[in-house]
Amino acid sequence: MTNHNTVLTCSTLSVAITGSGGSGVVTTGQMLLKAIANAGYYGLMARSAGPQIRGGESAVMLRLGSEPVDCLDDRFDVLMALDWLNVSRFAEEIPLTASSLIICDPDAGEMPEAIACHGARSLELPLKKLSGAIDGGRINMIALGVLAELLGLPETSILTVVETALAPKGREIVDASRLCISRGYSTEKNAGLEQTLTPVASPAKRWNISGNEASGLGAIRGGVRFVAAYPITPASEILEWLAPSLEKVGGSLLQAEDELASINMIIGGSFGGVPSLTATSGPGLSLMMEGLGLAVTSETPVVVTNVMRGGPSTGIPTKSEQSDLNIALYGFHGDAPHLVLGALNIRDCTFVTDWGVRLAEQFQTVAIILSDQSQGQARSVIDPPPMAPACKGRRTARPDTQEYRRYALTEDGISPMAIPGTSGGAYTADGLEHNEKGTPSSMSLDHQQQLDKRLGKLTGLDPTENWAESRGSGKIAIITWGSSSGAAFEAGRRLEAGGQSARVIAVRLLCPLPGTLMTASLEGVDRILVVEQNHGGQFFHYLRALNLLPDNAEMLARPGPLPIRPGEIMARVSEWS
Amino acid sequence: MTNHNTVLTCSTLSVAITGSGGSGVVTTGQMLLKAIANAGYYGLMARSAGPQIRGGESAVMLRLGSEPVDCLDDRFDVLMALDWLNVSRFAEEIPLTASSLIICDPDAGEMPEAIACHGARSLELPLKKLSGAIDGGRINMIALGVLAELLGLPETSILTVVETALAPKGREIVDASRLCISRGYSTEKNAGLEQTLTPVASPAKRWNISGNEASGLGAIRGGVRFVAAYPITPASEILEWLAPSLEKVGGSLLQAEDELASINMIIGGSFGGVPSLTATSGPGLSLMMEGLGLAVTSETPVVVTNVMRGGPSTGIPTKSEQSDLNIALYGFHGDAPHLVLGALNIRDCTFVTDWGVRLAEQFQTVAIILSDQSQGQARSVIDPPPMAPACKGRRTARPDTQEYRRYALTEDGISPMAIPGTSGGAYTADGLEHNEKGTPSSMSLDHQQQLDKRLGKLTGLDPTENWAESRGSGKIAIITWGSSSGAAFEAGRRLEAGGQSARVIAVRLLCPLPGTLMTASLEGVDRILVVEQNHGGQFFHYLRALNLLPDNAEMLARPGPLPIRPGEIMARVSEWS
Amino acid sequence: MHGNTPITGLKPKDYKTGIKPVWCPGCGDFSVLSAVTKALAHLALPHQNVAMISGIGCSSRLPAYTSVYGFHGVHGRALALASGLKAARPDLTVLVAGGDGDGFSIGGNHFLHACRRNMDMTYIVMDNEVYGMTKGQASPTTAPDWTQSKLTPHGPGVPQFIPAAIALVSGATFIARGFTGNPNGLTKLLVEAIEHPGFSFVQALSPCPTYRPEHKAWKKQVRPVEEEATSDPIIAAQRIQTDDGMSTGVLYQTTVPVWQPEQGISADTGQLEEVFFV
Amino acid sequence: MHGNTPITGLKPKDYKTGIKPVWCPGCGDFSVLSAVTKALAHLALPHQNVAMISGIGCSSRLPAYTSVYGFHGVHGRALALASGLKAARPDLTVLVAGGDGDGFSIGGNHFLHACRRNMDMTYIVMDNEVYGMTKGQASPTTAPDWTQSKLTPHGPGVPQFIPAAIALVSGATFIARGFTGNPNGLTKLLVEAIEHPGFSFVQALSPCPTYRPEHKAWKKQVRPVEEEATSDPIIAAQRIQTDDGMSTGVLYQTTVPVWQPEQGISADTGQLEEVFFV
Ligand SMILES: Cc1ncc(C[n+]2csc(CCOP(=O)(O)OP(=O)(O)O)c2C)c(N)n1
Ligand SMILES: Cc1ncc(C[n+]2csc(CCOP(=O)(O)OP(=O)(O)O)c2C)c(N)n1
Ligand code: SF4
Ligand code: SF4
Ligand SMILES: [Mg+2]
Ligand SMILES: [Mg+2]
Repeated sequence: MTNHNTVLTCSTLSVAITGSGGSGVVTTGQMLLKAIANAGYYGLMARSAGPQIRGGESAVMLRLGSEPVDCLDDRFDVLMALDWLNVSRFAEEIPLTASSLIICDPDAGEMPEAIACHGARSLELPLKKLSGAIDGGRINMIALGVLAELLGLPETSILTVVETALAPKGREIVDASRLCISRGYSTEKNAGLEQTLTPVASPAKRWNISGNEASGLGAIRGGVRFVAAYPITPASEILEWLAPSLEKVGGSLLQAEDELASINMIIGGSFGGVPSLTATSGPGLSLMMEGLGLAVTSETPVVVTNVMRGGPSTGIPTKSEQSDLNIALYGFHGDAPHLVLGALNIRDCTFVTDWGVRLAEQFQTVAIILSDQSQGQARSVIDPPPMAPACKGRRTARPDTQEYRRYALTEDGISPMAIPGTSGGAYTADGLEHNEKGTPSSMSLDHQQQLDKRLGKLTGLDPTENWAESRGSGKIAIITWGSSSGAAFEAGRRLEAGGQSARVIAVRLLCPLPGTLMTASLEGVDRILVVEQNHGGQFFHYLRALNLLPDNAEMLARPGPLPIRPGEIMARVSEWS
Repeated sequence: MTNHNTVLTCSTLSVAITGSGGSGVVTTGQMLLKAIANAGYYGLMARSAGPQIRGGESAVMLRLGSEPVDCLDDRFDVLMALDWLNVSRFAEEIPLTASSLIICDPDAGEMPEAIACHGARSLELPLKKLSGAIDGGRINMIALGVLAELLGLPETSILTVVETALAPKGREIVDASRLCISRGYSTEKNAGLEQTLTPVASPAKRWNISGNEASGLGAIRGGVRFVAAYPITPASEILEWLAPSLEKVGGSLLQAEDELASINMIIGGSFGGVPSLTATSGPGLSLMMEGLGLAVTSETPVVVTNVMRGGPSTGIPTKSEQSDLNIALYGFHGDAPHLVLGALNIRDCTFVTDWGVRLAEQFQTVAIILSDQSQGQARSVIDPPPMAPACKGRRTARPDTQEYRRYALTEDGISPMAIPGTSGGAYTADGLEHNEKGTPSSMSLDHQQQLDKRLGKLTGLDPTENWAESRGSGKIAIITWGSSSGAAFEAGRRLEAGGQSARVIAVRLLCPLPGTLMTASLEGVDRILVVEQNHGGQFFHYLRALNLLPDNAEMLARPGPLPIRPGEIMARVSEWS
Repeated sequence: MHGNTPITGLKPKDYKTGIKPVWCPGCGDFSVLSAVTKALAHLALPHQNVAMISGIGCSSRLPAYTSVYGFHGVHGRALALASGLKAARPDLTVLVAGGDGDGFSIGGNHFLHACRRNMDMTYIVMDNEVYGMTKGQASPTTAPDWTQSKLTPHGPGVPQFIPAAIALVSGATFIARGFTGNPNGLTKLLVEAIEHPGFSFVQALSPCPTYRPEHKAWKKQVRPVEEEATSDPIIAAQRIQTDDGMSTGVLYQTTVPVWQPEQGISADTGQLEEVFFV
Repeated sequence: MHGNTPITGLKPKDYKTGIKPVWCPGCGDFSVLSAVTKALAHLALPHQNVAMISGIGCSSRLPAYTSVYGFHGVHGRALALASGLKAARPDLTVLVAGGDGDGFSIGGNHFLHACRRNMDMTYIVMDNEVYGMTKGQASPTTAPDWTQSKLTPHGPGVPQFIPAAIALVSGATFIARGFTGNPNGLTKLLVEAIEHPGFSFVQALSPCPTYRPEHKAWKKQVRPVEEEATSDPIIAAQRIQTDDGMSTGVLYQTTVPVWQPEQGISADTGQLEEVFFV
């Protein structure tokens, strides 16, 4: 056992692990996350890699806590460096302070300046020697033992994780790894953490899930049974999870030749009566806009989950940004009312996708669901996500309806849709402007009526309390959306803790945004900061366009790839006082 | 000669001609426009047709005047019906009043209710019998003679036009047509116009041109020498004019397999140093957005002329609307600063395209030029359009520049571009985020710097006085863009004439919109009406997003296909007083 | 093949909506409409079990004129939309219709991949060697020396796209060519194509009197294929390559498994969620 | 052919930028990079007169590693961008590089039409039968029974796309297949392809050890084509169809006029404007 005494307990601890290609950084992170989950904690794990397709350096960034964790912290408590190769590439992603602890191997060479410059404490351990002494030993397993011990996890809990994960690789590897873990635990450490996690009394049932898996699950919960898609980073894992899962629940996934095909394929699937979805990222979404316009005009419900990455153009495919809001809101030619929702965190990916599918079905329109790389490709230990409101489902036409009119002007703007197979319901869906029957028309009255219908039906949407998550009160409001919400809420909590109260409003239903509810939530507010991770302040300007912001509202819009951190928001708000 | 005496002169007269397929409506309109042009007048001619590809009914709508004409009037003075077949389809496009004159053939059957309901005066003429009496005679030529005589055009002027136009068809046809014209002149008319056009003293040099031809010319004036495009209504005539014209000036046009190809082809052409453009309409623009993002990010200048039609989706391909502003402004994934300009009228199509090409070249970015069907496919007699400001041209790299960096961070954000062929300049253009050299980078500093550069360089744009056309003064402002400008200016003139002063601001440089200039133009204004032809109020909301509108600003946003008419704007503004 | 009990007594006109086509007088597409409705009547397919999908073009207007389910989508994407429909609803008879521009220019990629995928559907291309709807530009099947479009005043200058050849090398399992001047022959081909289990492609030579009046001559140029349909792709390739594109009939037919998603349910959502529990 | 005076003494390494490739150790693309630079050196093409265009994928990273002009565009559109460049700048030597996903899946339509257009450029596809960059999904050239991608757990189930066959029926005038395990052979093919006047297509079998480790076996499977290159499309079709896709060399070569815009100036803008005067 080591000689360090932990003096304080705290709600979260942040741990980064870095190493060159093949050093097993990601495996280590995943095992650590599983182990802390088993021990009753929550946690978040983000990943970062160099440009190499394989064999390049990589980093995992974990934040572990006794309560749910929705964002990375301002700084890391621990950096575990399996080696120093190209570590500088990650320096900006792993902010350190003087009180951070850097664990490294003195035999790995000198600590690079980009890391050393913070003057953090260091714990030197002969990782390589220790692993070399074990037949089949690996540095990362030693490191895992070291980290687990420092975090105060019981050795058995980590051993169970390793055992389960490596079992398929054979007994020898398992045994070698067990030995490494134990050595990591037992090795002498001349420094430790200044804090440990608050123990958890009776752990709740929790999930360990990635944002992209969570989105996939939301789709199936919402009723999606057909998916056509073209792979793209960072959305592909949604598809990888959905392909086998859909098959189990009687649905299917079709790999399309491109995004033009995938969007039109799901329009076909949905026309056939099967709730349909595709997943993509910015470049793919760009290619889908024509098809999405067809879905809006033909009133065929479809859902696109867009996992945002750095833009514009090919941009930064492996890193996160919230810069596809504009295209999601406004990227159509012509006036094309539709739905846009944004997932606030990994857990919310399930809820918001589920809800988005249901809304698209009820309103027979397009729903674009925005997630991003920082959620999609990160894993989190979460409470099981809630179910979305049931909504009304797709309104279908009964067989042999008299004088069936597909685009009938009903009171609520939603017209019964005849599903192929329904006798007497045959009609032709059209992207040309049409009359109530669906016959193409260029008359101004038909155009006006159908435009009114497609816009008007969305006013029937009941935003419930789910349109946004709001917390706190006071004269300062922080408005945000998507993955910036975690940092915004944390900033809100910290302000509160510092005696300065603030309300944080994280908008989930981005379009149609319920203006009255927003205005009500802002009542009594003096100053507003709109927080988002992009260059142009897309959400800020959208709120302006809706006339929801007072003149003195400000924006904190900062592009990716670095996540918005709570401290950044704090710093900005503190300029006000 | 007829027995009617014209009592008044007026500045414009509006004439509609309708007829079934093959009746020669369009030819008649074009000849009339030519004749009045020869007589020193100005004029505008819009066209409308039924859904049939060929052989369907059609209508032309002319407004003729002694001063330049930029929009259709609220009502028509004359409707010449060659027959009554399907004329009701055009009823809403041809508003009539009790003082309108309807010219028709009693043998063509009863006047349809949709026309008769206005209680207009009618002039019944035996068009069919008159033409039947002439060997090879045609109804439309009789009608042309009738109209020319009513308008007070000398018979020789119309005969010259007919002679020139029909010469290629042979002597017999010319002679028959001449006879018809004369018969139209001489036939007894028991009703006439209550007004005629103010005579023009010494007519200026004028052009007879369509908006799409004008756009094509603007491209060539601006320096475009390569075009790749895919045909689409209502933009194809730009390409049809450009293909042979480009060839004459040493350029070329390539018909692409689709819009994905055409946008990428012009990126290639421009990368090669040749100013390049494509023309399309909404559905095509949707397909081009990914390519346009590449042009923005790789800083390759390209121009897209988007001739808007009714949307969304396939919409109303043959009719006009101003509903592609959103996609033009916001349709990119990621933050992608670029230029958007709108042509205010047919004459402006040349100027704005010319200017747009020059700005794109100077700022190495994308320019989207918005025109619409009501301009593109209409013809107008105009004063020759002015030249655009010269701008600075494309900044190119000198051969063998030391340590050439394609995306160097220069003071004004514009980096010299090495054109293939330049020795020592070889670099790789990239849509991935990159550093100054162009090497892909996912570092936050490179991303921030390049985003700042691409946005910042546009602040160097000198909007000159060309950013908008403004006329009038007073406490009421009408802000508009594109083809609605004609109606807005006319409303402004009428308000003025009625003693109520108003300023009209028609914005040409839509993005980046010079906010300070706009604010200055609005100084002292109490009330603002934003006028545009779409359903959602796209320009209105954009101005809101830019914080340029007071809370009490209102919008007059009305979708196509009917043109915005001066009277509509008057009616709205008069509600205020 | 399609599992629909034939309803006797259905006439071709029962498959027409009565909406007046936008087509020009004399357009070949009228004849395709008539052949399609005859084929549907012959097969006695219940209206509600048939879907007719198209893109944009004169020819793509077909769905509105047939009284089965229809989707008039966007330009070039008919096959994609139809493939999604068929994947989600394998029980439906899916027909796809369009033009040479829609199918081989903007839609070329979906043509390649739909042929490869060999889903059980029928694709009818009304080939008039021109873009009719946009008023007469060259399409991929236009001859290189056709100079009537202002966009390509010297002619497109590119060899003609040979739809049957591309379909063959891409993997289509039924390839036929018909002519609108022979509506009964076309009907017969459509019946065979619809009955074929897999991706069947029918090129219907369908003249556009408005923009390609010279195609009146097709009447004299077409002739039935000389040989029986082959199932050997090598022989088929040779025949198609040496043909002048004017022989009509079934050019190639083979039977290989169709692409179809797996069927059956083995779990509910709750069971899928189990894997996520810590 | 290209009118560039050869500069003697240029070495392959003079055509490398020195930027470290993102490729995995053992990736076949290293060998393509080396063959390309060798070919450029052999032809002694001046750097400033060569442009290397690509889309997105591991293979599409090539331009950044060669010291000629380059454009790393968007996924699937390399041929379109290159065609525009060549049309606007016929004086340049235009090379296009990419992968099987970029070229035959999302880019399939441009492949068809670039082959037809027969502009004078060279297209090199690094075929690894997989989407490398997005971590291992099936591409059009992937065998139907390859089950390693989670997106297609039962295998894509669709017959393999045969690039040479499609190129041939679309009108490409030079078709060759090389293997990265034989870099000198590949270099030779590239030299011939670049020298060929018209659209030359080189399929470079370029294994992806990361996602298709089984392709190590290609080394044993490839062999030189048995016959001389033919200029007869019918013979070529037959050879390509009966081949297993593993024979390397020039499969087809013919000379037909290339597509090129008209040259020369006959008017100035003022003259164009004259027609508009009333
Ligand atoms: C994205 C897009 N690009 C272009 C068009 C314009 N367009 C409509 S139909 C058509 C070509 C039609 O040709 P074809 O498919 O041969 O049909 P045809 O009219 O000859 O029957 C084109 C280019 C469009 N509607 N959408
Ligand atoms: C529009 C768009 N869709 C999808 C992607 C994602 N993507 C990048 S590369 C690639 C496939 C690459 O495969 P291939 O062309 O075979 O190249 P390889 O990596 O195998 O060399 C895909 C799907 C993208 N960048 N853009
Ligand atoms: S333009 Fe040609 S294809 Fe179109 S409807 Fe007329 S004849 Fe038929
Ligand atoms: S993933 Fe495959 S294709 Fe891509 S770099 Fe690695 S080995 Fe090469
Ligand atoms: Mg056609
Ligand atoms: Mg590949």
